[in-house]
Amino acid sequence: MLLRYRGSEGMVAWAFHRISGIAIWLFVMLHVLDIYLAGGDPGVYDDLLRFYASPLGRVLEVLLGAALLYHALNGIRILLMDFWPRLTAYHKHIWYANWAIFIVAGVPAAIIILKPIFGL
Amino acid sequence: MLLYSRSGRPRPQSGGFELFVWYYMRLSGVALFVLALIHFSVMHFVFDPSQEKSGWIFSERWNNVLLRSFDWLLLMMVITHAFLGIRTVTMDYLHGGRRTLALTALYLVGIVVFVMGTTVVLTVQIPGA
Amino acid sequence: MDHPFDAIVVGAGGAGLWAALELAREGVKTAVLTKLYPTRSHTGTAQGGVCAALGNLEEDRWDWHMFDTVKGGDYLVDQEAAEVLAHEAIETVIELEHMGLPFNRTPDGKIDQRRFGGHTRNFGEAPVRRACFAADRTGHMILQTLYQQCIKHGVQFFDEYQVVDLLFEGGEPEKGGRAAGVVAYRVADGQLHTFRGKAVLMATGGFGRMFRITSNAYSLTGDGVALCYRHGIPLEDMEFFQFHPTGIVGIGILLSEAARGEGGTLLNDKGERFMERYAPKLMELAPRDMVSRAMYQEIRAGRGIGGKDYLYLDVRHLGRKVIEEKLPDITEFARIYQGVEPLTEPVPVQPTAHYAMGGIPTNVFSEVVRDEKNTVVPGLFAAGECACVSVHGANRLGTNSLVDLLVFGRRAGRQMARYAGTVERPRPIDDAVEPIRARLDAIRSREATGESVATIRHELADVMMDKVGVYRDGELLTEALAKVRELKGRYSAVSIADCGAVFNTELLEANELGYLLDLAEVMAAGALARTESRGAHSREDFPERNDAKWLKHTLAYVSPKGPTLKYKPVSITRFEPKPRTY
Amino acid sequence: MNVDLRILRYDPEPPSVALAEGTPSAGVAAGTPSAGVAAGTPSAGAAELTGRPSTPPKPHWVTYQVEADPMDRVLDLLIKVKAEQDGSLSFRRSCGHGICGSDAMLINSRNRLACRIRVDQLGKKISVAPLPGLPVVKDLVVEMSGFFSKYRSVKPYLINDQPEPERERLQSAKDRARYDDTTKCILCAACTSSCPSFWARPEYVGPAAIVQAHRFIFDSRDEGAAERLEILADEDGVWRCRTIFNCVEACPRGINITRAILEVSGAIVGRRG
Ligand SMILES: Cc1cc2nc3c(=O)[nH]c(=O)nc-3n(C[C@H](O)[C@H](O)[C@H](O)COP(=O)(O)OP(=O)(O)OC[C@H]3O[C@@H](n4cnc5c(N)ncnc54)[C@H](O)[C@@H]3O)c2cc1C
Ligand code: HEM
Ligand code: SF4
Ligand code: F3S
Ligand code: FES
Repeated sequence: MLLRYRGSEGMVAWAFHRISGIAIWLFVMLHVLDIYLAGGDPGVYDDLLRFYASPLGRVLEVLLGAALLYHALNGIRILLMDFWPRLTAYHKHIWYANWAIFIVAGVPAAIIILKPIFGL
Repeated sequence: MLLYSRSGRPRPQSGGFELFVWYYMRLSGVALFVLALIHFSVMHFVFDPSQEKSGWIFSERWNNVLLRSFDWLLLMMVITHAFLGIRTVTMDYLHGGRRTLALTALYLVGIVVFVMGTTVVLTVQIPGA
Repeated sequence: MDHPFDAIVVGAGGAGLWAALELAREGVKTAVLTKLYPTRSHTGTAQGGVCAALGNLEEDRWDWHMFDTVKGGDYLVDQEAAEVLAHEAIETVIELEHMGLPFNRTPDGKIDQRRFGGHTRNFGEAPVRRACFAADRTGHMILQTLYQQCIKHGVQFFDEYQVVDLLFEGGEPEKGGRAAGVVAYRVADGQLHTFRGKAVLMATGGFGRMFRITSNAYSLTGDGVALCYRHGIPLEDMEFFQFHPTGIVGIGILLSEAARGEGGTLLNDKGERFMERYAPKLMELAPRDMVSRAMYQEIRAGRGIGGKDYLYLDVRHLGRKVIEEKLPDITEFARIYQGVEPLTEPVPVQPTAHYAMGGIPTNVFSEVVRDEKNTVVPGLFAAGECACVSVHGANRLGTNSLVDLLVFGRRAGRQMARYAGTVERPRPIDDAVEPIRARLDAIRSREATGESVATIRHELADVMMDKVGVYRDGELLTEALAKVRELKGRYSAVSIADCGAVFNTELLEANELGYLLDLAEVMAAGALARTESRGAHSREDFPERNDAKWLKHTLAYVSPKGPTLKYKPVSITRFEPKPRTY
Repeated sequence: MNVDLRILRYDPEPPSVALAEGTPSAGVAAGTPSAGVAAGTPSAGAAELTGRPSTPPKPHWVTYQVEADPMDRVLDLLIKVKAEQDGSLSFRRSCGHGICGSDAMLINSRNRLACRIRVDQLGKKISVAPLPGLPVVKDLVVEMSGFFSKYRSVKPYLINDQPEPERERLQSAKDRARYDDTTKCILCAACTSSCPSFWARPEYVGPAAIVQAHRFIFDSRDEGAAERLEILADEDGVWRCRTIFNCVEACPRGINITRAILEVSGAIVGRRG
C-alpha cells in the first residue's frame, strides 16, 4: 500500500521519521550493551573503539548522526504543529527548512568525522 | 444579548495511557533534542572517542557527578522514548496474539536495557581510583 | 426477506430525512430506504439558500413570501399550499438552527440572509433579504444536519436499497387499496426484500436525467414518480420543467444564481448585455424561465459565442475579493470543469435542465391524492421534488425548493405518525416480489443482441433537450412524443452485459431508464396538450398565457396507449391572477 | 486524444447468480457472452465470464483504450467505458461535480474524486483502482459500512439539552468561523483510506470521523465536547494520527484535516482553543 500510494512530503517525512527512530533505537540498544560489556572487560571496549575508528565505523557513525539529526529536526517539526495546529498550513515549508538546517549542520559534521579516513 | 459561547472547553475525565504516551513522547522529544545532540556533539567534536582508550571514559567523563547524572538522564530519556516509540510501531503493524507477544518481549528487553544501562552508569567503579 | 415496519420512507434527501426524524421522535418504527448513502442525496448540491421571512435584516412578512411564490409560479400555484409553505418556512428554519445547522450569522449573531431572484418586499416592490444560507453550501448543511439528527434519534437506515416496486393492500389505489409497503433491491448482492408498513413516503427527488444537459445527479431518474404512475396514480403538471440559465456548457453543472445576484452579467457574442432588451428592470435577475428564454433567443439569432449554442457569464468586474469570498463555488467549478479563470475570462454558460415542478399530486398534509377530486390514497405520502403539492406552479423561485422539502417533509412525517396510530400493519403479501423479479430477470437473461442502455438513454436525452426544452411548439412536441414511444418500444428489448448479482449497476440503470422513458412520455404529452405559455412551459405557437382555458393542473393517468390527460382546478385563496411582469 | 485507462477490476462472483436466494434466474445460461464483448473490449472480460471459478477471483488490471477530450473527467471516461466497451464495470457516482462524495477512488496512485480530476491533469496513461484499505465489493466499489460506523461513533450531532429558545440561538460570526472548515466534509472517505495509520490499523477511527467530531466540539452551541473527547482519547482515537498529511492532500473539499485533528488532540490535552 505504502509503495502504491503517492504521498507527498508529509508521508515521506513520516516514513523517514519512523525508519530513523527504529535505526537509532537499534543503535542505542547496542550502545548500552557495549558500554555494559566495557564496564566488565576493558579489552572488549578497546576493540569497539577500534571499530569506531575504522572507516566503516565512521561511515556508520555519520549515518547514525544523520538519522539522529533528521529525527530530531522532524520531531521538532511535529511538536511545533502539535502545539500550534495552525502551523500545519506550513508543514512543507518547515520540512524544507529542516533540510536546510540538516545540510548546514550535518555536512560540516560529517566532514569532521570522515576526515581521518582520508588521512586529514 | 446572550451569545452561546464558551470560554474553556470541558476536558474528558480520563485521558488514559495513550494520552500519557502522546505527551511523554513530546516532552522526552524536547529533552532529547537537547541531551542527545549535546551528547553526540561532545562525543565527536569535543573529544573524539575513537582516539581515546577505555580508561578515558572512566577517568575523565565519569569522574564528575554532574556528567554522570547527565548521562543517566539521557539514558532514561532515550530508553523510554525509544521503547514507547517502538511500542507504537509494533501496535501499528502487529495484531492479535502476535502483538501481545511482541509487546511483552519489547517490555522485557526494555527492562533489561534499563537495568544494564543503569548498572553501568551508577555502579561502575572508577578503576584505580 | 420480509421486514415488518410501521412507516417506510423511500429516499433520504432533505424531504425523506425530515419525515424520518419526525417519525422517530414519535416513536414510530421506521425504515428509511435509499438507493444511495443518505449523504449522497441531491439535496446536498443546493447552494444558494433557503427562504424564510425571518426579517433578520429588514422588515419581511410571510405573506409577501407567499405572494412572490404565487406570482413566480405564474399563478398555477395552489395558494393554500403556498400559504403553508411561506408560513411554516419560518419555524422550520429556526428548528434547523436548533438542530445545529451552521447558518452564516449577522453581526448581532442572528441567521444571515441574502437576496434571491423573485423574492420581494411588499408584494413586488423591491428585492428583500430572505434567503438564509450557510456559505455556498446550504443544501449540503441541511442534508448533513438532518442526517445527524436521524442518527441521534436512532433512525434505521437501509443504505443502497433501491425501491423497485410499491405494494398495496385491498387492490390498486384506484380501487381504493391502501399502501402496504415496498419491494427493494439490495444493490450489494442483488437480493429482493419486502418492507411492510402502514405508511409509505415517496421522497425520491427529481428526474432531470432525461435531458442531455442537466444540473441533476446521475441518480435522479424519477423512480418514485414513475412507480406511482405505474400503479395508477396520476402525475400532476409534468410539462413544467425548469431550465436554469447558467449551466456549464456541455455538462450542465450549475453555476448558482448567486453569481448574478452579486452583479454578474450575461453577454452575447457582440459583448452586449442582452438582458436589457428582455427584462429592462430586473435584467439578469429576472425569473429563471425568462432569462433562459432570452438566452435561447440570442443563440437562435446567431449571437451565441462564435455562433455556437452558449453565451458568457461575466463576473470579472466584481473584483477578486467578491469573487473569491462570495462566489467560491462558481470560480471553482469554472476552473475545474471548463479550464476558465473567472477572474480574467468570461465563463461560457448555457441553460441547463434543473427542476421538476410537477410530480406525484399531494394535499397539504403530503398525502398522495389520486384524482381530480383529491381523493386520498390511504397510507401513501409524497414530499420533496418528486411530489407536487403545487407550491411551485409553473415555475419555481430560487430557494423555494429547499423550503418545500422542509415544510412538507416535516408535515409528511407528522401525518404519517398520526395515520400509523390508527391502522393495523398490513399482512405479508404472497409473491410480492414476483412481478419485479420477473422484470429484472427478463432484462438480465435477454440474449445479448439487444440494444444497450446507453444508446437508448442518449437518444432520449437528445430528443428531450432539443424538442421538449426551453422552447416548445406543436410540431416539435409531436415529433418528440413519437420518438419517445419508439424508444419505449426498443427499450423492451434492451440487453445488458452484466448478469451478476453483486453491485450490478448496469441492471439498475436499465431499470431506471424505463422510469425516465415513462416520465418523458408524460411530459411530452402534457406539453403538447397545453396550448398556452405559462412559466417554464413556453409554446412558440401559443405565446400567451391563457387563464380562461388553462388555469388548471394537468393530471396524467397511465394507460396501455400512453398517458390519459385530465385536469383539476387551481386553488386560489388570496391573489387573483395578474399579468406577470418584473 | 487517446487514453490508456487501466482499471483494477474485481469480479467477486461467477457470472450467473440468481437475484434472490433459491430462485434460479430463468434462462440465464452460465457464461452467456454478453453484449459488451464487442470491438475494443479487452479479452480478459471474456475469460472471466465462463464457468464458476474454482478459486476466488483476484483483482486484475484491465486496460481500455478510450477516446477522450482533455477536459473530460475520469468519471466521464468510466461512464464511456461502461456505455461503449463493458457494461459490467461497476462504480459509484451521483452528483457528478464533487459534492456528494460517491466516487472517491485511487487515481494515478492518489485518492481523488473521479468527477473532479481531468484527463489533462493526468496525462495519457491513467490508472484507476478502488480506495485502498477498504474491502472491495466489486471493481471500484468498496464496502463503506465500517467507515460510516466510525463516523457514527463520534456522536456527530449537536448535543445541547438546554430548552430551545423561541428564535434561533445566537452565535457570533467569529464563533461560527471557528468550525467552518470542518463543516465542508462530504464523507467521501478519500482521507481515511489514504492514511497509512489507517492501513496499518483499521481500527483507527480515521481522519473523516475526527473532522466530523471537530465540527461539533468547536461549535459554541454544542455541549457534548467532553463526551466526544472521551471517545477520541481512546487508543484508536486521535493518537493514531502521525501527521502524515495524506488526508489533507486527498481531501476534495480542501479541508485542513490535520489541523482539525491536532486541535482535537489539543483539546484533549487541555489546551484552550
Ligand atoms: C445544482 C442544484 C442546485 C440547487 N440549488 C437550490 C437552492 O439553492 N435552493 C433551493 O431551494 N433548491 C435548490 N435546488 C433544488 C433542490 O436541491 C432539490 O429539489 C431538492 O434537494 C430535492 O430534494 P429531495 O429530498 O426531494 O430529493 P433528493 O435530495 O434528490 O433525494 C432523493 C433521495 O431518494 C433516494 N432514491 C431515489 N430513488 C430511489 C429508489 N428507487 N429507492 C430508494 N431510494 C431512492 C435517493 O437515494 C436520495 O436519497 C438545487 C438543485 C440542483 C440540482
Ligand atoms: C533528538 C531528539 C528527538 C526528538 C525531538 C524526538 C521526537 C519524537 C517525536 C515527537 C515522536 C513522536 C512522533 C509521532 O507521534 O508521530 C518521536 C517518535 C519516535 N522516536 Fe523520537 N525524538 C528524538 C530522539 C529519538 C531517539 C534518540 C530515538 C531512539 C533512540 C527516538 C526514537 C523514536 C521512535 C522509535 C519513535 C516512534 C516513531 C513512530 O511512531 O513512527 N527518538 N520522536
Ligand atoms: S474530510 Fe475531506 S476527504 Fe475526508 S471524508 Fe470529508 S470530504 Fe472526504
Ligand atoms: S494521513 Fe493519517 S496520520 Fe494523520 S495527518 Fe492524515 S490522519
Ligand atoms: S459524483 Fe458526486 S462527488 Fe463525484
